[in-house]
Amino acid sequence: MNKNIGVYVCECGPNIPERIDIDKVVNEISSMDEVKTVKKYSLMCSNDGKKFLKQEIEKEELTHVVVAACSPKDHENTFMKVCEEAGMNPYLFQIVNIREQCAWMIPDKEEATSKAIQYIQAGIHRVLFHEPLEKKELEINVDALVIGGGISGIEASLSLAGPKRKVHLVEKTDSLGGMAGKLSQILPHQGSKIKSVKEKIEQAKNNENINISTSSEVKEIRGFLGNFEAVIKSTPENGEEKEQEIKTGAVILATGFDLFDLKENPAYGYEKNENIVSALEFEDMINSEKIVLKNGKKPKSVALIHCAGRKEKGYCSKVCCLYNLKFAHYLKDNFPDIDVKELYMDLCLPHKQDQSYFDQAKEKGVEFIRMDEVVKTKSSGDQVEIEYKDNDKTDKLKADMVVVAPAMVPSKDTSHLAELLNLPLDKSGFFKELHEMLDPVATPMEGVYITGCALGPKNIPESMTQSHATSGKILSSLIPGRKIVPEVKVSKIKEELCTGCQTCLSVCFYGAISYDPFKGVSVVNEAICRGCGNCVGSCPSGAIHSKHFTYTQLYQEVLDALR
Amino acid sequence: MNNNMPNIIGFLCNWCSYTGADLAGTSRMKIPPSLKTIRVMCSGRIDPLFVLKSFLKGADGVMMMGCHPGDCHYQKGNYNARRRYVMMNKIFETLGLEKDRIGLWWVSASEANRFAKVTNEYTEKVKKLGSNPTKKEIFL
Amino acid sequence: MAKAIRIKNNVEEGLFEFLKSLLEKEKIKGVFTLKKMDEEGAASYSLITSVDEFKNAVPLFPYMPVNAGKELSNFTLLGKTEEPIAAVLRPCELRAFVELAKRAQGDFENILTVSLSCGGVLDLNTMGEKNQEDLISKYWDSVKKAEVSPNTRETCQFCENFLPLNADITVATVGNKDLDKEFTLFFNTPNAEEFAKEASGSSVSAEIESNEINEFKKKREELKEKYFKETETDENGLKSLINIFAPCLGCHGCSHVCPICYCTLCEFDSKTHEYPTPSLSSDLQKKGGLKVPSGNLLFHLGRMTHMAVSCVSCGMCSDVCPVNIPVATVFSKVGASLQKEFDYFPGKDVEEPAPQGTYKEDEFTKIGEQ
Amino acid sequence: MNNNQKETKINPEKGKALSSSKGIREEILNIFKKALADDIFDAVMIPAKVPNTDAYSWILLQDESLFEMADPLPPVMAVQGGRALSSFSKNGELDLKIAALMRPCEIRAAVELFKLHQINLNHITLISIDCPGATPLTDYMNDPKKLAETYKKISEKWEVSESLRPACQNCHRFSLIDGTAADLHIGLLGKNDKVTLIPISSKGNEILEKLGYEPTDSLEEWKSNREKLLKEKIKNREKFIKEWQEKINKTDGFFNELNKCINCHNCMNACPICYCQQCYFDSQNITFKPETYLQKSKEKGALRFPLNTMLFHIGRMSHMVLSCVSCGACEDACPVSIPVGRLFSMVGDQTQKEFDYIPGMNREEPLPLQDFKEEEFCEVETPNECEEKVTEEAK
Repeated sequence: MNKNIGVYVCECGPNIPERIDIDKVVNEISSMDEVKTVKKYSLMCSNDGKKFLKQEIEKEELTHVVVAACSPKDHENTFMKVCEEAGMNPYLFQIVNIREQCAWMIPDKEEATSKAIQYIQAGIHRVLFHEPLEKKELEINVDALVIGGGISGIEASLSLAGPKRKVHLVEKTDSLGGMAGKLSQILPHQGSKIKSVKEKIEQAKNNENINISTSSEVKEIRGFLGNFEAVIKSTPENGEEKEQEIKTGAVILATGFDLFDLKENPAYGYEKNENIVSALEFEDMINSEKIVLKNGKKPKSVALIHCAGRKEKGYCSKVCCLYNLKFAHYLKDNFPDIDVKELYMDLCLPHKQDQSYFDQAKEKGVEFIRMDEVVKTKSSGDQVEIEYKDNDKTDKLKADMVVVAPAMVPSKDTSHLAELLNLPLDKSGFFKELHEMLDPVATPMEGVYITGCALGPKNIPESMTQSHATSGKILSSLIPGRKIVPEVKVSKIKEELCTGCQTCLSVCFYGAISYDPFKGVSVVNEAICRGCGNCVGSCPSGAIHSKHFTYTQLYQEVLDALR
Repeated sequence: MNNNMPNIIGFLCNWCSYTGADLAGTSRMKIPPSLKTIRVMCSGRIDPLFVLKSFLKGADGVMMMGCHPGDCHYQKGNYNARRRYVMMNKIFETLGLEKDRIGLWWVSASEANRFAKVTNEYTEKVKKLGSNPTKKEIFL
Repeated sequence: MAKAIRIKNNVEEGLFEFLKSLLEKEKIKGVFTLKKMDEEGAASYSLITSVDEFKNAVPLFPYMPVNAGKELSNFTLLGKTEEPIAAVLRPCELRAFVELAKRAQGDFENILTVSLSCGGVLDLNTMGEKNQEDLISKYWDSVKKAEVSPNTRETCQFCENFLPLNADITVATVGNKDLDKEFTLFFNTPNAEEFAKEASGSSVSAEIESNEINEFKKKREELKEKYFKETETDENGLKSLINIFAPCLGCHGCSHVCPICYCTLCEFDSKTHEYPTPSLSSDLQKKGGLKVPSGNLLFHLGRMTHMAVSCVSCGMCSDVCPVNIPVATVFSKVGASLQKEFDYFPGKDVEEPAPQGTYKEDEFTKIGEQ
Repeated sequence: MNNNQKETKINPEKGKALSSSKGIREEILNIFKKALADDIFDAVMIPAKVPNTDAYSWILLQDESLFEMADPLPPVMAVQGGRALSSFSKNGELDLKIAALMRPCEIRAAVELFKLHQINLNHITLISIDCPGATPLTDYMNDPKKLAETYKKISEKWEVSESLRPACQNCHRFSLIDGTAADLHIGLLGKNDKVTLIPISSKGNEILEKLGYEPTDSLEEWKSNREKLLKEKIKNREKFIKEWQEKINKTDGFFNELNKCINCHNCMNACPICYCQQCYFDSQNITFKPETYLQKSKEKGALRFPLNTMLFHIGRMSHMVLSCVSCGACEDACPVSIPVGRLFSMVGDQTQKEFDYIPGMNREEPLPLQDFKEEEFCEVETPNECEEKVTEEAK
C-alpha cells in the first residue's frame, strides 16, 4: 500500500508565526518526497479547522497525517478524532509540538524555524512507521467484592449495594462487626451509642443486594477492573467446607487490623500478673459492667498504659489515647473514688472535640504522666508496680489494676491478599496507598481499593469516610450498561524472541505480565497493561515493544534530531 | 544555525517532564535550541540502547528526564530509569568515555523553572565538552 | 564446618573413582562432566549415564570448551531433572548456572554440584595440540604450588573468585603439594553429606581456606590490576576503545558462548539494529568515511548494558574471539565496577534478584536532583 | 560439462595496462582517487588498516585523505566483502554511486547475496582483483609484523605458500572467471610492474571511458600468467578434494572433524552466504525436557553437550552449501581450528557440480534451488528410463 502523507502546519492564530517562519517551513517540508501535500492553516483546532482537515484527508486520500501545532497534551486527541471521522485509523497520525516546545521557547526566529522543521521531519519519518491500532471495548460486571466485614466493609457494602449492583461481603469470622463490634461504646462525644454499629450490621443483613458469607476467605482472585474472578472458601463451624466462584467488577479490601501482641515486650508484664489486662479485655469488663480484680474485689486504683507497641512498631496508633480517656471517664463517672492514672508517651488529640474531652478527664481528677517507656512491671503484694522511664530518670507507681492499650498492627491476611493481587505493602506491613496524599484509597491495580485500618491505624469516622471514597471510585468507574476501553498503546511480546527470563514480570507494577510455562514465554494482559513501557526497557532480547512508541518509531526521531 | 550550538537529545516522560517543558514554553522561558525533546510515556521506557545509539550517532548530550521519585505516574518507573542511568554512567566512567554526555534529571510538571535551569546549565556544560568525537569517528 | 574426607589417591583418579562409584551404585543416574572425544585429546562436556562410557570421563581436565553453566541450563531449561545427576563445574561455571537459574533458564533441583578450588584452565586453542600433555603436567605443578600457571587463560590468571560459593562438594586442589598421592573432598551441604560415605577415605578436620589459598588470591589480584591496566583507556576513551575492538569481525561469538547472554536470539542480530541505508550520505558527509559493517561499538557497549553486571568472568568470550580481542578482560573490568556500584555479586545466591529486575527507593538519591 | 573447463578460458581481449612505478598498491589507489575526484563514484568500499592498530576492516571512503589507510590487498580477509557490502546497502534506497574493490571470492559472495536480495547492485560497481590469497586471521593477529612481511613476499611472487589460508592454497578462482560477476577486473598477475584494468560489463566500459582510458592493450601476457597459476591451483584443489573425500568417507569421518565444535556459531556469522539476521539453529525450536536428554544419553551411554552441533553444521550446509564460494571466512573465525572451511568447500564442490552451478559467476543465473529442469536428475527416481534417454542422446 502506498503511503499518502499530509502535513498541516497550524499557525495557532498569531502564536506560531510570531516566532516561526511558517512559509519557510512549508517550503522545506514540501521538498520531501515522502509527503503528498503540505498546507498551513490559521487555527486547526477550531471547528472550521477540523472540517478543513477532514475534507483534506478525504480529498487527498491521505493514509497518514502529521499536524504541526501545539503540545499533544492540548489537541492530540482532537485531531485523532478528526482522522477517525475521516475514515482513517487515528493512530496513523502524529502531532508535532512546534508551539510550546519551539515557538514559545526559542526567541531567535531563525533557530526556532529550523528546529520546527527538524521536528516536523521527525514526525513525518515517525508516522511512516506507525501501525494502525484498534480500540477494544469490554463488557463489565459492576458488582463489588468486599473483603472484611468490619465497620469499614459494612459501610462500603451499604453505600454500593443497589438494584443494579450486587455486593459480595466476605468475613473470615462467624459474625460481622469486626473490632468496632467489640467496643463498649463509641466515644460519647462522637455521638451515638454502640448500637449504631449493630444497626449497620442489621441493615447489611437485611439488604438483599448484599450477599454475606461469614467464616469465609478469598482463596483466589484474578482479573482487572470490571472483570474479576474470585474463589471464596467457606468453612462454617457446623456444616462442610464449600468453595464458590464469583465474578465481580471491583474489589474492596477492608481487612482491618489486629492488636499488638503484648507478650512481645515482657516489660508490660501481660499474662504474668492477672490484674494486668489488655484494653480489649477491659472493654469486655465494661460491657458486662463488672470492673473487678481477679480476687473479686473492686480496684482502688487503675493505671492506664498508652502506646504499648508504639516504640516496637514505630508508629502511633492514633486511637488509644481517646479510648483510654473513654476508660478514665467511665471509671470516674461510675466509681468516683477510684484513683486513675494514665501513662503516655505522647498525647494524640487530633479532632476538634478531643481537647475538651481531655480537659474534662483532668477535671474529674485523672492524673496524666509522661513517660518514654515502661521499663518493667512486677507484682508487689496485691498490687502491680510499674517502673517507667522519663528522659533518663526512672520512676515507679503502684496500682491494683493495669490496663494496657496495644498498638494496631496489620491483620494476618494482609500479606496473603497482597500476594494474590500483587499489591505493595508499607514498612509496617499495612497495605500501601497508591499515593499517600493524592490517591489514598486506590492501589496500583485498577479496580482494587482499600479502606479503613487495612491502610493503617484509623478511628471509625475516618474509616467511614474512606469506605465512602472507595464506593465513589467504583460508582464512577463501573456504570451499569457502559463498557470500558482499556489502554491501546500497550506492550506486546514477540514470542519467538522471548527467552522466558521473566525480568519484565519483575519491573511491571500492574501484574500485567504473566509467564506461560507451556510456551516458556511471557504474556501481556492487554486489559491490565497501562503502556508505561518499563518492561520494554528491561528486555535484553528486544522481544517487547510498546505500541505507538516502538523502537523504530522513536529512533526515527533520534535520527532527525541529529541530522 | 550557529555551529557552537551543541545537539542535545532529551527523552522526556509524558506526565511530568514533557508537561514541565510545555509549561516552560507557555511561560515563555528561554530554552536553548540545542535540546530536541522526544516524548516517552515513562522515564522507565528509556532503553539504555536509545541513549547509547544517540551517543554513538553523534549527540553531544543526552538528557533523560522523569518524574521525581515517588511521583511516577506509573508508581516506580523512574526508579528503573535511575538504575539504568547509573549503569550506563558507570560503564562510561570505567571505559573512560565522556560520562557527562549522558545525564538524568527529575523535572515535575510544575517545574518549568527547573526545566529551563537544567537545560541551560547542561547546554553550557556540553559546550565546554565540545563536539562529540563520535560525530567524526569512522570506525564505530 | 563442612565435612572433609581425605582420599589416598591421585586427585584426578580419586575424583574419577568417587564419581564412578556413585554412578555404579546408582546414587546418581548420570554425571555431567568433561569427556575425552578422541586420541588427539579433544574433550567436551557430556552427560554420562553408563559406567562403561564413564571410562572416558576427565572431570579435572584443565580446559573449558564451553561454560558448563550454560550447558546445564540447556539441559534443565524446561524444568528440573527427575533423576538425580552429579555435575562437575568450575566455580565460574557454577556462578553462571546460578545466574541462569535466577532468570528461569535452569533448575538446580536433583543436581549434585561438584566443584573445586580452581587453578584455572588452559587456552582453548591448545586443546588437542601436540604440546597438550606437556602443558597439562606443567599446569598441575603450578596448581600444587599454588602458583599462577602462565599457560592458563588471561581471565583465569586474574580470577580471584576461584573458590566455589555454593557447591555441594568441593575438591581441594590449589596449594596441595601431594595431589598425586592424596587429596581432600569437602561436603558442604546436607544434601552432599549423604554421599560422603561413598568416598573411600578417612574423615579429617580441615578447612578449604589456607595460607596458600590466600597467597594465591593475592597473586591473582595483583595480576588483575596488571591486566585491567593493559586495557586502560586514556583520557580519550573512545579512541582507545575503538582500537581495542578494531579487529572485531562482528561474529558475535563472544555473546554466543557467554553464559549470561541467554537470549534465544540476540537483539543485536536483529533487523532493528541494521544500518539504515538512507543515513549513508549524511554519515559520509559528516565523517568522510565509514567502517562497514558499522555498529561494532554499539554491539559491545550494548551487550555490556545487558550482561556486564552479571558477568562471572569465565573468559569464554576471550577464548572464542578469532582476533584475540581481550573481551573478557574489558567486560570483567566493567562488570567489577558495576557490581560494586549495585552491591551485587553474580552467582552468589539464586534468590537475590538481578540488578536489572529490581531497585531500592533509597538508593542513588542524589541522582536526578542536581 | 566440468566446471573447471568452463573456467580456464575467458573472453575479454583488451584492457588498459598502467605501468606502476610507485608499486601496484599505489597505482590502484590512484585510480580510485581519480575516480572520486572526477565524481565517477561518490564513495569507494575498500579494505583499510585501522590507524594505530594492526587491524584491517572495510571502509566506505569518500574523503581523499583517508586513502592513506586504504590497502587494496591486505594480508588478511577480516570481514568477507560480500557481508560488508550487504550491511549498508540492503535497508532502503541507496542514493550514492559506490565502487567496491573486492577479492574474487568476495565478489562471488556479493553476487549470491544479490540473487538473495541482500544487496542492491543498482548504484554499486563491483571491481574484482587478482588475489594472491590471504594469511590465516589468527596467525596474523598473533604476529602481525611477521605475517605482513611474509604476505608481501608471497603476493609479489604469486607463490602458493603454506603460510596462506588453506582455502586460498586450494583456490582456483583467484582471478577473473567468465561471467557477469564483476563490472571491472584489475589484473595484476605477472611481474607486479603493471596494473591492468579489464572491463567486463557495459558499466565497466563506461568507467574506463570516464577515467579517460582506452581498453586497447592486449591481455595475452596476463592471460598466460593466469593460466599458468590456474593449472597449478586446480591441481592443488583436486588433490585437496580427493584427500578430504577420503577423510570423510571413513566411518564418522565427518563427525570426528567436528569433535571440537563448541557451538559458538562463529562460522555461520562469518559466512557471507548465511545472511539470515537470526539463525534458525539459534532459535529454540529444538529443546526438550531433561528426561528426554537423559533418555538419549542412556541409549548411547553418554550425551554430548553442547547439543545439536552436528545438526547445526549439516543443517547450515543444507542451507548454504550450493552457494558456498569457498572463501574460508568460516575457518578463519573458528576458535578451535576445525577445518570447517575445507569441509564445506569440498561438499560445496561436489554438490555444485551436481547442479552444474558456479556460485557468484553469473548475476542472471538463478539459484539452483529456485529453479529446476524437468529432465534433470531422472537417475534419482527412474534409472531405466534415464538410461534410455542417455542412449538416445548418444545417437
